[in-house]
Amino acid sequence: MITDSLKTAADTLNAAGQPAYGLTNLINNHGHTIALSGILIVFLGLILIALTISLFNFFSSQVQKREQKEKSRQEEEAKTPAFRGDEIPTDHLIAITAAVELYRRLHLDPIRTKVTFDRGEIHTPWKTGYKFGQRIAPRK
Amino acid sequence: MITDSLKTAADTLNAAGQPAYGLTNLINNHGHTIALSGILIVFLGLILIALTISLFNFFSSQVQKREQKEKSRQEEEAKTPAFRGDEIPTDHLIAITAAVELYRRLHLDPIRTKVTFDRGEIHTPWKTGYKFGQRIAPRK
Amino acid sequence: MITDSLKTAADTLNAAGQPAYGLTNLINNHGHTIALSGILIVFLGLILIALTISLFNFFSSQVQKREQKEKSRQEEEAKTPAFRGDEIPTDHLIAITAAVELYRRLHLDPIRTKVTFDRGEIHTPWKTGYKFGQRIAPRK
Amino acid sequence: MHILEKMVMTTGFANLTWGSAIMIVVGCVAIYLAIVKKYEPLLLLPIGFGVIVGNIPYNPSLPLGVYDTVANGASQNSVLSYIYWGVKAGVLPPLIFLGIGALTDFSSLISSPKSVLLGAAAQLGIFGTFVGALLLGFNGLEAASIGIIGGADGPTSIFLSSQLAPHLLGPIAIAAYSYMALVPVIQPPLMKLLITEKEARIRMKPPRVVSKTEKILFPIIVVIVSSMIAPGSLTLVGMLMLGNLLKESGVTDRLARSTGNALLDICTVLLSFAVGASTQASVFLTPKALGIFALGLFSFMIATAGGLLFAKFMNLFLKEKINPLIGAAGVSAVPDSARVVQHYALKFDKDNHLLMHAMAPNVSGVIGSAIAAGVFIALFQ
Amino acid sequence: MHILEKMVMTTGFANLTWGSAIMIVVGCVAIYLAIVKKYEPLLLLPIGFGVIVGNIPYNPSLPLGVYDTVANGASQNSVLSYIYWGVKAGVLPPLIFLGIGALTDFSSLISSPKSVLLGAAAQLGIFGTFVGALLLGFNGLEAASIGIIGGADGPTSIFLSSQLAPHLLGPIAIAAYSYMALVPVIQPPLMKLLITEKEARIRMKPPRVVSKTEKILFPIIVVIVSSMIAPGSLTLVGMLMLGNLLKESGVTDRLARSTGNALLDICTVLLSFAVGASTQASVFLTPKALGIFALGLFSFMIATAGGLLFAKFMNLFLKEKINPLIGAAGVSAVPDSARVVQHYALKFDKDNHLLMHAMAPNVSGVIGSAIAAGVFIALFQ
Amino acid sequence: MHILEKMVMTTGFANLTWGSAIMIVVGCVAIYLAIVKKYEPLLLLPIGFGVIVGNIPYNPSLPLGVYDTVANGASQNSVLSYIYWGVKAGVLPPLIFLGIGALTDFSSLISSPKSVLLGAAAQLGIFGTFVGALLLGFNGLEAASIGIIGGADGPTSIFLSSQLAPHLLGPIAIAAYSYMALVPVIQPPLMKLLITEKEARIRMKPPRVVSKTEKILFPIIVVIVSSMIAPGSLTLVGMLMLGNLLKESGVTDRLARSTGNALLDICTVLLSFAVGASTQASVFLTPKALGIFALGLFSFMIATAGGLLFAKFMNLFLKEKINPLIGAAGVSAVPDSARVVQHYALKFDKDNHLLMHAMAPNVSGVIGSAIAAGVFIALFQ
Ligand code: NA
Ligand code: NA
Ligand code: NA
Repeated sequence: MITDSLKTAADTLNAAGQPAYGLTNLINNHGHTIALSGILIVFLGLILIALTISLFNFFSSQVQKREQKEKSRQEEEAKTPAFRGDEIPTDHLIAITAAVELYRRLHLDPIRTKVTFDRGEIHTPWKTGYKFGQRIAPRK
Repeated sequence: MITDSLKTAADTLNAAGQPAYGLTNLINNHGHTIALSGILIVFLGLILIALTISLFNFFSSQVQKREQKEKSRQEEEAKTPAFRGDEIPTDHLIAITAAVELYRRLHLDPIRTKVTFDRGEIHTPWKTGYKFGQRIAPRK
Repeated sequence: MITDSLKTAADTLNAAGQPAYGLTNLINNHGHTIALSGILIVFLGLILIALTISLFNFFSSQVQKREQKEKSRQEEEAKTPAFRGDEIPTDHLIAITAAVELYRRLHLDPIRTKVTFDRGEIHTPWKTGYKFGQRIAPRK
Repeated sequence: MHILEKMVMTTGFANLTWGSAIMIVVGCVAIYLAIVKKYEPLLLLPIGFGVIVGNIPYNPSLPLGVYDTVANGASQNSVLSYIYWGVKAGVLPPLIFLGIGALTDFSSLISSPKSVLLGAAAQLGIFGTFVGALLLGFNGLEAASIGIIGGADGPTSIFLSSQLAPHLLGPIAIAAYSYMALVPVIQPPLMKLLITEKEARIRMKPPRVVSKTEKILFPIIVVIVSSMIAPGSLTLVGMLMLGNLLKESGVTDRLARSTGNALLDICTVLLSFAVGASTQASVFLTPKALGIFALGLFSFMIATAGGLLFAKFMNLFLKEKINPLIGAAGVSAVPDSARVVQHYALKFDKDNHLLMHAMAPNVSGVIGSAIAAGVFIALFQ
Repeated sequence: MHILEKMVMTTGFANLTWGSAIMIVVGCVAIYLAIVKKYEPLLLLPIGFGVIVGNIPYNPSLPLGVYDTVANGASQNSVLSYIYWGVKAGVLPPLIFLGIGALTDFSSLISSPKSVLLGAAAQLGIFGTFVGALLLGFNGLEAASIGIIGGADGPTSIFLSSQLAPHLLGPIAIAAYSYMALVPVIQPPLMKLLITEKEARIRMKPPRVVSKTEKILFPIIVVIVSSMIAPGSLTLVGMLMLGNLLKESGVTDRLARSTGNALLDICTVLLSFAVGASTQASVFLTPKALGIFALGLFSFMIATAGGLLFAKFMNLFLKEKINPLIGAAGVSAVPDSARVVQHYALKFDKDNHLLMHAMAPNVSGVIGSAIAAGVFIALFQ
Repeated sequence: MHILEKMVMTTGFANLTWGSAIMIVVGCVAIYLAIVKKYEPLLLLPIGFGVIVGNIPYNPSLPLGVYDTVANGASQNSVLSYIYWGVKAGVLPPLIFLGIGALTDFSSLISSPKSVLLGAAAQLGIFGTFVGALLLGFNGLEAASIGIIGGADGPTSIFLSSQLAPHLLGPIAIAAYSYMALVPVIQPPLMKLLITEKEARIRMKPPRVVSKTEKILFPIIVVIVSSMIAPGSLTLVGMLMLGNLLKESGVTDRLARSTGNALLDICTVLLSFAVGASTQASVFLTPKALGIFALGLFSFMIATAGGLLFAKFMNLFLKEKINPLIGAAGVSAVPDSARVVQHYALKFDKDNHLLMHAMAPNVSGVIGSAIAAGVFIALFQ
């Protein structure tokens, strides 16, 4: 990176190991050049990533909009169940779903499922999960 | 394995490293002998395993038959419970059993239990488990 | 440890490697001295640990007594719930709690909770847990 | 601006060769197959990602790739080279077998001793390909490593190659896993060719229930027998059966669980990733690799045909006929080839479930391949 | 009694130096902060305990500490030296990144490309401190390792130091983790100084939902782009993105779970403990360490200021203003600095939840620091 | 037919010696005891299987066994030798202690400081046997490694032997684990001999509840005290207490869980299996091994007697008498010897539950043995 000559220069200096400080040390070690090029490379890398994201954001957004429309239609239909049996308390339901989900995860590995709790009004402890970089649903 | 002399021969040839192909290479490397002996050894090993299995299959089958008879008698007795309380929905029962089982597995390691679901008519997701070499109960 | 001179002596003897046995070997290897000093060091270490424990036991016991008094008061208050809804079978409750607890442990790591079952009269398998050095509640 | 200009010249973009570009695309294809087609995703996904990482161009003076080890200075070894060491030294495959053993149920095999032989017959693929590779001009060590592709067991292939022909490890591993993923494509035509409809309709009796004692004795007997016959198989069969004993004993559940989950998963990720990263274009895109891929396909086809034909041959002597389709499951590729058998049989009789019966030759093929590997190790190492 | 007397003279109590005593107290303080203040307990607790263990005085002829390795005899190597090897050889940090990748959700970043740049701006802390360290008289390798403290990523700091300046690894790691724990103390004053109340009240649109395809493509693209630009970042970014792909692919859940739990936890314990144990008073209590701690604080401050000011600068050109507070999250210290932003913003508008928006520069800063580390590795190794 | 004939001559069956045959039977017996008698199954089962694997006869030119390492070529090292390295280098036992620490509850010990001394008294077994081994003609290093069997802690025994007398590691480990499994057979006769019925009926007050703060301070204090007194115990006690602190701190639950499960289990399997595989007949079936087994039994008996008699001795000075039976639990063998005490006491008074009280000397014995090991390490290494 940067230049092979720079590298050689740096190596030579390190080998010589003359203890120095202040501007002399900075210049001897090409500190200003390295710092400048370094931050430029970091920006370059992240700008490229940002551009790529923007690009496929653009393409996917259209696809997603269509999908979401269809989904919301389907969900509305699904919201009116054909048959409503006995009322089961929400807490029981959540516990049972969690148990089943856990059982599957521990024993039936290859099948992938995901439990999602609809956000309701009740504040239950299951909604407090927090992990690195986890999304939180936006406030309505 | 095979012969020490063969090994020495093979080693010598590899060392010489004369690039060859076709039948010459095959014969120089004793390919036909090795392939033949190899498949024979594989068969020999697996035949021995098959024989051992047959042997202890034979002995255990008798023992097992007796045990199964006793078991089925006991199970029939167990199937008429002395007392039938409130009906608990099957789904709840399974969920609760799974939860308890999981709790035990995670916290009470040394005690060994096994949850088995009787095969009923309802198709629940818990019956779809599949792992390497797992048995599936035979169709009645 | 012990003495550097002892160590040197022991090393020399080991190096010489003259096979011996009986009292000669014992004395040549300073066995009696080592055994005596060894057990003394072990006692010294554990006595120091015992003393430290006694010390902070003493201090903490007072603090703890106070805390326990307050706790028991609070617990009594908590034992009369403001509102009693439908009776949920204890077994269901335990299963649900276990399920929730498991869900939290697996998914919501940073939050620390602990499920404790009050000791009741029913003998359920959940109370049989046993692990290295685990406490068992004293018989009343 | 002079420095910036030079800087740009030294980035990976500037050093990119056609070879690396092709390999990066190959890696992306592997990831695509893993995610969209669900072809052995636990292996193909980390392999594919490894292929991408292993083919990022970089200045050769940097210690980054799996081959960047310099004997005389640990600080010159790349991190990837340490992970790859686990592959090259042959440590990871046996640990993976330990975990697989802790997940495998051998009861279908124990209940049908006859099927064991089908797992032996499918090893014809190994030795047939060994001969084929010699004919194509590979040396003995290379031919053995290529032949083992027909064993259709990833860890066995990688273990043998690491011991005999480490320079071919990349292509052999990739070929083995690719064809294992393609079993549903390779096997049905051969079934159609070799098995009549009447045979495909043969129904088999449900296997008997196997007692716990038998399940416990099985791993102990297998390790003794197979390593007595072929001591070279000791490492692989020993670890596989240790894992299985941990599972079946009923007193070491927590050990079986940890080896069958955490250990298996971690070793799988590291092995697959390192194998993928070892496919640097310069060592991978060679005529030899092409030959390996051709021989690998040949290997799978011989193995399948061997299993099918041997099953037909056995039927000549058996009163209670077996369905010869299950011979195809002898190639291993657990559990894919057993599933292929199940699906194929259902086409002719939608109530003829062969899955359970096919699991017997399926796991027997794993033991057979390990014995075959043992033969080669004893001979060549 | 003569021997007993001598015995007492050789115990640790007799050999205790002021330095070790101070370091043992430091270890206890770290444990206190971890448990009572809950400052990064997963790291500070094992580090603190390691500091205690590493500073127990013992006869130097015993092989007990992390530095007790003698090349010509494995039996002379201490157990701690083997664990420390995982740090020194740079193996543990990438494995930790693998696990972190399997737990990280990049969707906030994917949904807001603009925020990526804030993660770049905060890397000013790294290069500013690099210059500062050179001014204070450190050599280039040391200065680079010190500068990386400003990246606020433990594994990255440890990885770079282990490669470039292993003799400073202890103080650099301790400084990095200490300041990461102190982010809630360091950042708010700078926010107050640089951000007006009006700016702090800016609300941002909720980010859009990110599709599974995007989440799968993201790690692949990031590893290619960042390692093309800075090949030295291949190891760290590669492992991070492998973990993330395992998580997002949806077909390798069990691999993601094992790497994100067992592997991550075990490596974290071993790394933190070994780093703690490497802080033996004789190598830690030096003027250099003091300089490193001063420069580390400086580094975090520059990084924070860099992020905040760049966000303000971006607002000059943006129609839809971003809240410049989220620039502070670019320093990484995942997820602490994002939480600091959230809390700070709530003081001005109790309904302005920035957490999600701050996660984007937060994780982008991780990638940025890894690229910066790659630049230094390419340059100095 | 000539080649086939030769082939048969080179199989393991032809090379089988009486020694290997006996050892394979021994391995099967160990597995039987583990599964049917449930004697320490987590250790005896993999050890037994390892004994079988380690005694399969094979051509000595093959690198298969734990001892097959050739310094000048990694490709000549067997996979088992890499696993065995973890034992020989002393790395696995401390990692196991880390996991055990994460599972151990020291509150019974914290609540009864007096019981700590019983754990010290039982270490008489170690030093008594050390003297006995010297009398039988073993050298100092060997005698120390044999003496530690009386500590009744597998990892401690293996750790010390690996450091001082690696050539005796196999027999010492097997002896240690065998007698630990036989504690329910060894201890009751000694209890009958030394404890009167009146003493056996003594009831003890239920221990007080221990606060979280005390549980957190305990591991820190123990590591400082014990390693100050005997620096050689630093590695074992340090790891044990690190694990315990992870568990008790309340802020590092995920670390405690992973070290107490995945890490502990994986290390246990690998250590036990490798130790078993190291008992090749040629190095195991020697007169020395016989002597070790005799001394091992002697060791357990002295340790038990030491604990019991010291408890009686303490009662001379105590107002509130302790039940001297709990002295027997000082040998460690956690938690078996504590259970033996509980069962024995119940014979005389079916409501006198001593388990909890016996746990205190039980875990104290672990620390005591580690200190004793530290003394030997400091002296001999
Ligand atoms: Na196979
Ligand atoms: Na960063
Ligand atoms: Na002990």
